[in-house]
Amino acid sequence: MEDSRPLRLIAANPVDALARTVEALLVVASQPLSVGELAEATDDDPERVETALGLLGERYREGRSGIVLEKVAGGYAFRASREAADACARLFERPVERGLSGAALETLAIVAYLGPVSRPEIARIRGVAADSAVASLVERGLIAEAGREDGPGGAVRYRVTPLFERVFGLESLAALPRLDDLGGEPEAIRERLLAVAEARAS
Amino acid sequence: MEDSRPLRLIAANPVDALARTVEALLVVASQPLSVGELAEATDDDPERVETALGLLGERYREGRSGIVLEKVAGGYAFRASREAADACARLFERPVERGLSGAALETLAIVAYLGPVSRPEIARIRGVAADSAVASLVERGLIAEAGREDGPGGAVRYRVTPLFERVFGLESLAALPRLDDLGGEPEAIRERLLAVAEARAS
Amino acid sequence: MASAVRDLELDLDAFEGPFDLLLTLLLKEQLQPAEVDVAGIVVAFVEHLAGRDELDLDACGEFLVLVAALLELKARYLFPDEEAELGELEPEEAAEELARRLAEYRRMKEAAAWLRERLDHERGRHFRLGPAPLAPTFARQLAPQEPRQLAAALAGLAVEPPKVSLSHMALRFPPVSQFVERFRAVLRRRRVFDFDGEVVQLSRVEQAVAFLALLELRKAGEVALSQAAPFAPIRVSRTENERILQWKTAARSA
Repeated sequence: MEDSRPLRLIAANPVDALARTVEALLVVASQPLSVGELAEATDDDPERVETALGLLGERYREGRSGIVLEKVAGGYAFRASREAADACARLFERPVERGLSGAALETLAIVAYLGPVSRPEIARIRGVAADSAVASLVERGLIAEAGREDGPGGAVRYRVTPLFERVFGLESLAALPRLDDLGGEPEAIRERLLAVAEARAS
Repeated sequence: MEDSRPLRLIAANPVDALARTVEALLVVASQPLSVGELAEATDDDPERVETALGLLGERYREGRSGIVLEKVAGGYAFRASREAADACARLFERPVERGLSGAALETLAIVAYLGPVSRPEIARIRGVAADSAVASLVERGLIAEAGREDGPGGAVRYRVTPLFERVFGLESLAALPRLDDLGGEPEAIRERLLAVAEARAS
Repeated sequence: MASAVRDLELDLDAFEGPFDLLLTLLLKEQLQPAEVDVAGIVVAFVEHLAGRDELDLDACGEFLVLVAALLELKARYLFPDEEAELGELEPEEAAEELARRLAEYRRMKEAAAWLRERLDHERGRHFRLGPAPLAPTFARQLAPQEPRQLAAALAGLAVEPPKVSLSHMALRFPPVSQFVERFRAVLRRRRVFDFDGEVVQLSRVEQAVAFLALLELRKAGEVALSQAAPFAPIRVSRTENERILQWKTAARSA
């Protein structure tokens, strides 16, 4: 495959070498790397690192490459292209999400939006004990302990992990939709009632 | 994915799409992949996979790319280029950590005072699964396996290591601070902790 | 006329069919109360009523009783252990707390549905879990630690959990019969009384139960109800004075 970067000047673009170092770091890293981490590891400017990431994003993108650079979980990481999804599925499972139950997803939503939260708090919101759902999410690495409520003797609290953001393809927790924006249920009910009132008034 | 049957001629180099799929597989694999595994995952011929690997070896090689395709004992894998060695060292050589997480400290205290002790027992005392805390302490070399509980299929038990004693500046385990409030002797402490854990769970 | 309620056709997310069948499935535990969209049922009933000329009080009464029971069933299902805790609150506070928790639960269900959709969408995104096969490895190093941290951690695990008070009262609605008796007594003294005036001092929960009592009496033919317009005060009288205004007339005059 031809290596055709968009803006190659005559003298080797000084960011090229940095881009090679950045791609090397990304291919061995076990989690997404932030611009800060990349700048520290490459001993270079954050601005130049961003420029290098721009070059890499151009090169490692869907449709052009099997390796795709993505911005996720507060950093940058490589993943497989969607084109290769079937082949990946034949070779690896995505064990993290396999067989996630409805109870586990509700628990995950509570931890993501309200975390850090304890098991009793989760149980209070869901109305049923959360022990097995919490245990399965911990085992999958989607949530992790985050201290105890009110210090020693309190219940263990949980928060979501960077793996959660990765699995769900979120740039950060801030990318979760606002709860108010979810579900148009109250709006739909209001509209139906208004329609009844109008029909009666006419 | 492209359905590329063995006898496809004329069209743009038909191995290109296969090469993209192979690079996608290599970037998500956590161990080297053999030609056989790659052929199975891509649902393609081993010969064509070898051709694709040849293309990739050309593209991902020292001096040209930060990502380098390497043939190792178990098959093929990506590594970081030698050019990026210093940056990799800075990324992976983590600074000396200042302390342990709450979960790790609780687990370590249980193993130090009550060891040898099994994971199920640690979990009962803490009231939450101990798997990840135990795994991270083993990885750090602070605790190690010490036989199994009695009976067939008994759980693995853990004790603290000499590294633990060095990190905590202890001549021996006998130098651990006494816990007279909790009964002093390991048996009394264990009983007390289990009783409290039961009260917490109820 | 009662069949107007039971035959009510519902088209909800979790259920499609007559109200009667929904209740049967719930009683047979083939449908979880948590899955039932009560607001959807209420709206369907309101739409059904609006399509008729006459206000069918029997149907309204039966519907209210059934929906109240359904709501209670759903609340109990969602918060099985909360009865005692809510019982420590004043009935109005308990009702508000329950409403708050139902709303929070609904939002979390919506969030879970969003996560599920997201997961389905992201299924084609594969990435490596764990270290790369040829990544360099470096041992983690820990600075010197204080042994008393260990003692403190273990002492923390020996702290008794806060005692949960067991002295709370269960959340109870006052019995309907209490209000049935009370209204009978009022009607023995007076031919007519104003429902709103009679219950104005009561809590919201008690007012609701009082209203159910009123419908019971109406169903038994012991009282007559009249109302000048929708939402106007309800006048309660001995049966001989019954006068039911039609919704249509009321709407025109409004």
